[in-house]
Amino acid sequence: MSSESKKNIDLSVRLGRITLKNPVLVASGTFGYGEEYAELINLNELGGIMVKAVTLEPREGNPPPRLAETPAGLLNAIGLENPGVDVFLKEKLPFLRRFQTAIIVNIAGEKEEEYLRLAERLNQVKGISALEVNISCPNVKEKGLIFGTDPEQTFSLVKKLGEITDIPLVVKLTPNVTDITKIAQASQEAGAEALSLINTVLGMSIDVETRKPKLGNITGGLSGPAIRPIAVRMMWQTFQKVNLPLIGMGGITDAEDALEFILAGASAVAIGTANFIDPKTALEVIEGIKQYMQVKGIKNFKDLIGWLK
Amino acid sequence: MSSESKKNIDLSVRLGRITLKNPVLVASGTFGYGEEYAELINLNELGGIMVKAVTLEPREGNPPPRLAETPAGLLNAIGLENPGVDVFLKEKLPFLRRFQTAIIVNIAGEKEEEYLRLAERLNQVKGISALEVNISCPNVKEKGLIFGTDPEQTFSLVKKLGEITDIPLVVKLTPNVTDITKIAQASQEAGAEALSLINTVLGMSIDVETRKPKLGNITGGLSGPAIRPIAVRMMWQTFQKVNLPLIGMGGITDAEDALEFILAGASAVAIGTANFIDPKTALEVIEGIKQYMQVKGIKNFKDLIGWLK
Amino acid sequence: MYQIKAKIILNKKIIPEHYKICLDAPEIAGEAKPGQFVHIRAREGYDPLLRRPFSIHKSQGEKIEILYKVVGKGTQLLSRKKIGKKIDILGPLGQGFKVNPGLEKVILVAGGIGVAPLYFLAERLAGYTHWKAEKGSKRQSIINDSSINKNQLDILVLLGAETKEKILCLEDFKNLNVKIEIATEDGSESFKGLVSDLFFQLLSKESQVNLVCACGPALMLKRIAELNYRYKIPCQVSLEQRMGCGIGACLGCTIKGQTGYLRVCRNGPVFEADEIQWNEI
Amino acid sequence: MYQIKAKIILNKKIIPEHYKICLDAPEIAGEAKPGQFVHIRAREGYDPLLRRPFSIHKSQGEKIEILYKVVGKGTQLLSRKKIGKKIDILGPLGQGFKVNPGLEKVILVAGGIGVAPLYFLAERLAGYTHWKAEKGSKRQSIINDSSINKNQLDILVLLGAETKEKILCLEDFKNLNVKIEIATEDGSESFKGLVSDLFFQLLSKESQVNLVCACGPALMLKRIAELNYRYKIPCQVSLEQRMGCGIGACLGCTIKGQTGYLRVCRNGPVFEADEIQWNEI
Ligand SMILES: Cc1cc2nc3c(=O)[nH]c(=O)nc-3n(C[C@H](O)[C@H](O)[C@H](O)COP(=O)(O)OP(=O)(O)OC[C@H]3O[C@@H](n4cnc5c(N)ncnc54)[C@H](O)[C@@H]3O)c2cc1C
Ligand SMILES: Cc1cc2nc3c(=O)[nH]c(=O)nc-3n(C[C@H](O)[C@H](O)[C@H](O)COP(=O)(O)OP(=O)(O)OC[C@H]3O[C@@H](n4cnc5c(N)ncnc54)[C@H](O)[C@@H]3O)c2cc1C
Ligand SMILES: Cc1cc2nc3c(=O)[nH]c(=O)nc-3n(C[C@H](O)[C@H](O)[C@H](O)COP(=O)(O)O)c2cc1C
Ligand SMILES: Cc1cc2nc3c(=O)[nH]c(=O)nc-3n(C[C@H](O)[C@H](O)[C@H](O)COP(=O)(O)O)c2cc1C
Ligand code: FES
Ligand code: FES
Repeated sequence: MSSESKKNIDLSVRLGRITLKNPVLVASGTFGYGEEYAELINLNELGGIMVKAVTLEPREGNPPPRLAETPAGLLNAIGLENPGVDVFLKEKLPFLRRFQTAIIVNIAGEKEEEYLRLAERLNQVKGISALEVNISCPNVKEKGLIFGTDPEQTFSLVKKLGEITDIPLVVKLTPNVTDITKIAQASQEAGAEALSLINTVLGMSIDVETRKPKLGNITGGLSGPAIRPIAVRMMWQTFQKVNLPLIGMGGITDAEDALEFILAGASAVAIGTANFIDPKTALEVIEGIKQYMQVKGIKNFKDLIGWLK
Repeated sequence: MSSESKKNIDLSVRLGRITLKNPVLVASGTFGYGEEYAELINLNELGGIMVKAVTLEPREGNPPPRLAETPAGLLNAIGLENPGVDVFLKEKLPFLRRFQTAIIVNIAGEKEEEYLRLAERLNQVKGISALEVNISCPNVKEKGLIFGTDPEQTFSLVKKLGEITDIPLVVKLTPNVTDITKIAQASQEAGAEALSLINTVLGMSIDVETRKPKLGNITGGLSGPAIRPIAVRMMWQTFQKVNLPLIGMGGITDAEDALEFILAGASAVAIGTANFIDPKTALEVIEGIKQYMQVKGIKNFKDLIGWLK
Repeated sequence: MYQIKAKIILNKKIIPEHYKICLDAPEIAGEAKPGQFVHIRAREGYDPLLRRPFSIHKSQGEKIEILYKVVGKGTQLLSRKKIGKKIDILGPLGQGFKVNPGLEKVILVAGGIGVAPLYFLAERLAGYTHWKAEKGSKRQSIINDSSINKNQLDILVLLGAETKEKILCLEDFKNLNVKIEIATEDGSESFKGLVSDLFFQLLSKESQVNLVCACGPALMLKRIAELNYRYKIPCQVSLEQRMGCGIGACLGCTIKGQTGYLRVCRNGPVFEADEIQWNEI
Repeated sequence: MYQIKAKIILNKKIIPEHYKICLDAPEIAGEAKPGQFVHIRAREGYDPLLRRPFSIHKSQGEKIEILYKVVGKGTQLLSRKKIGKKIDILGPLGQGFKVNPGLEKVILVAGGIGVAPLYFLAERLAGYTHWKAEKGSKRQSIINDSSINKNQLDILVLLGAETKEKILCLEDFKNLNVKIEIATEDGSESFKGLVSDLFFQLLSKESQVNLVCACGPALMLKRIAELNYRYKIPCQVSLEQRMGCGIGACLGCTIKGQTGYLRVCRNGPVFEADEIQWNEI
């Protein structure tokens, strides 16, 4: 096919007030703050970067080992290691702002209060396209219940965040729930701009020789191709129940994988674990989506969203 | 090591009133009613056979395609196809009874009533070691909510079943819940003899060329190595919260995989999807567990259960 | 039914994307019947997870041969297997073609790689290799050694392919002394069009056809089945479906039959055309 | 840091379970420094999922060499790779050994496969190949071509192995004209015991050691670090940890340092021994 027709393809997409030049992002925690990958790929080509979770105070993270490989999957228990929002703003964001790509800042905390103060701190900051609210952390106040497993806590948190900040809020859903659409609906009602799904699936692996868990933290989050069918299912379910733009992730390694999410209802996708395997994945996915659109005769990316028969 | 020491190894295990000669079973739905696999392996060597789900009336099952492969996983949507309990008793059970192995009958239904009548029907039948209560089916009466996602429905069902039948009840837990230990505790309180976990994880896969779901039923259950870390985590969580013997399953392909479950707290394990890949898997797992016990100097299988450091 | 580690005797490309693999599998070769298949593990490990089913293309002495097309990961891995290595196979599996004594004229219709089981069938029908009596099987009507020879039986083989270059097994069939007709989609050889169209054309000419056996893409088989239904000719088709166990235990490979779902791996892969609900395909 | 598809020039077993692979990787060879590593994708697909890290063992001209031991799926796959094929590698990664000008005596302590990066270091220290000046790097103190030659520097290499048969790179080191001492666990050659015990014994004899560089099992490194701490000798160790990205982005490969977690892939793999909290190892 001619390069002419490829030029006519419009990959841009709007997620509420967030505009992306193409629908391919990199997922939080798998791309650091962009610095390392900038040595390998051109960050300007990405639809956006979802940065590693930022917390109000610096966090040391979990004891090693923090990673274990499983069949077609990766268990991680990093434990939100990060230098805290002040260092992020001073040392990390200025670098990211140099690129022509959407910067989405993943925020996390153990108390509602922490999220709110983070949002305050980030509210006037330039160059942030959205805040991704990571509600997969245990709420230490409410007896360790994970925020994201409870529709009411989710509603309350997102609602209050919306009152504090004008930056669009993307709520990141955890798959470790009976019905993800309940949390999705609560987020919508609370005023989320978009949703991203899924975060990692809680898992565990044991070294039978040493008889010890393979992770220092005992359990960890499962990511990678192994979880893709779970993520696609949740995307499809959520697409039918809410009216928000959805960002799909979970085991995407190539354009075909990404298209599964898009046909199931995703307005954008994010590459996570696959960055470790091949740093070029996101760029190849962009190319592959373009090719698919060409072959299928689709000009606007929007027309692919939820195109499942 | 000498075959002497192998002989001294005691693999037998009791799950409440159920006695198994060894802790390795084959999982429901992956072994039919034993007839086909009897041509390939000696069924007498198995710890037990969990037969394909039986329902009160015959069920036709879901439209094809019923299977789709995913990374290290298998999606299935068989839809409980089975000839019904009458045919099962007349044509299938007599064959199974010929073998020296525990026969565990998986029962399923869409209404509480169906389970109860099934249990009545099976109560006086000889040669059944236990009933495995498959509570992963949607309860058509209660607006399609899956029995196994609701502690109260689970409690009610198991309690009533226990009043009807003397056959030990094994409750089979679904992983598609926020907190599996809640359902486990409800089952324990209702009088379950043992628990088995996990059933398949709800998933979906899309053929991006045809733009259609790969399964006729759209969504299906994910099994195989991909889900093992999820299953091991749930085993470990459940082991800490209930006092019942637990049967572990989900992605076991060899003795090392089985031992992950056992160290995490399983009193027995079941081989599912791996039967399709290698029909000898269960027998090899038995051998492998024996070898591990020899190397570690353990004589009684019981001492392995929950042996995690 | 056996699970064996079969040694690879030969594995070579015959035309682009199409390979033949010959395996040393005495137990399976001894019992194999045309239309049956084997379930092959393409490699150890998880990627791909499941076995892959392939019709038995030839079975002679202690060896079986598979004719396969590379379409995905499993077949690609198979195509890279080296001679001398062993692969894990289950077989022979399923129900093959059922051929009654006293046939006079048989038409075999092959679409693309669907030719694989039909060559095995043609060879047996032509009397070049022998059917074995089945031990204690409930199978009703199988031709035995004495009841058939090449003089009695008129065999017509229709080979369909996209282009002339993609016609499979032509030489093999020529050696059997059967009649051969060819259809190519691009017209680069003989009849231009689908093999089912060629079949339709021939039906008007051919009389006294006792049996049609067909294998190929599902839509081709549907068309063949409809034509035979119209002309009231007995017809057997070899169908495909994604498989799990391959031996009848998982109920994963079903297709809709007239009386409910049928397991392709156990009740088939060869079915009487009128057992199938074609409108569901 | 480059991601390249490197052609395999050589891949051969040197002693049981141990292989050498030589890769055509001009960009990486051009910049590689002793102690740095490459992150290799053992095969396409999902099994195994992640890359595997290996120290650079040699770097000459446009080629790099890796010395590896087969311990699991990834290394097994690597060992089966054929000459002429390409593999996907990322590198050079991490911080290597930091060597100041003006050294007089250096001891290199290698436990088993830990010898891999130490040979590269010895070669550079002995002046047989040259350090390249770093372009715009913030790295503080790197020896440059002129500041070193083999006459000035006294290099002692301690090689530890289980048995005589498992001693690695002995000939290579001999060719460098460095002093070599050997420890075998079963006493089949020279000193009987762990290489850390041999090191302890030698410490009392050797004076004026400016630097100890070590690589091997974690417990060996811990012992070496303790000894050097006691004798106040500067010591650098190359550590291992399970890796995800290999470039510093995922925070998956951390170990506990004195001031918090350190990324083995980015802050290391070579660390000053006193940066590490050894009681956590
Ligand atoms: C009874 C039976 C006999 C067969 N005999 C032969 C034979 O003799 N020679 C031959 O080349 N092939 C034969 N096949 C088809 C063969 O099994 C598939 O081509 C093979 O499994 C593909 O594996 P893969 O990993 O290469 O492709 P995959 O990556 O699994 O799939 C590639 C593409 O092929 C499709 N596909 C794969 N398997 C099937 C299937 N079973 N049914 C329908 N579509 C499928 C997929 O949907 C996908 O589009 C037979 C199938 C059956 C059921
Ligand atoms: C910076 C660095 C440099 C290295 N250099 C070399 C080298 O030059 N030569 C060499 O042979 N090996 C080296 N290794 C180790 C090498 O990376 C592992 O042996 C390899 O990843 C194992 O992969 P596998 O798939 O074969 O084994 P797996 O199946 O992944 O594991 C097999 C066994 O090895 C253990 N293991 C695997 N990887 C690691 C690791 N990274 N750290 C600790 N334990 C591990 C596992 O726990 C398991 O017990 C290095 C590791 C690091 C981090
Ligand atoms: C090492 C690692 C670290 C992660 N850290 C975060 C994080 O800080 N915040 C977050 O919301 N998600 C985090 N995730 C989850 C990913 O953003 C993503 O949701 C998940 O990995 C599924 O996508 P994948 O299968 O493509 O990796 C992390 C994942 C990995 C593998
Ligand atoms: C094809 C197939 C059919 C199944 N049918 C049933 C069933 O009828 N009843 C049931 O309780 N579980 C059923 N299961 C779930 C298995 O028993 C098992 O819980 C699950 O597959 C996880 O184990 P595995 O990963 O080893 O396969 C089925 C699984 C598969 C793959
Ligand atoms: S593949 Fe399992 S029943 Fe046919
Ligand atoms: S491996 Fe990712 S930070 Fe080191």
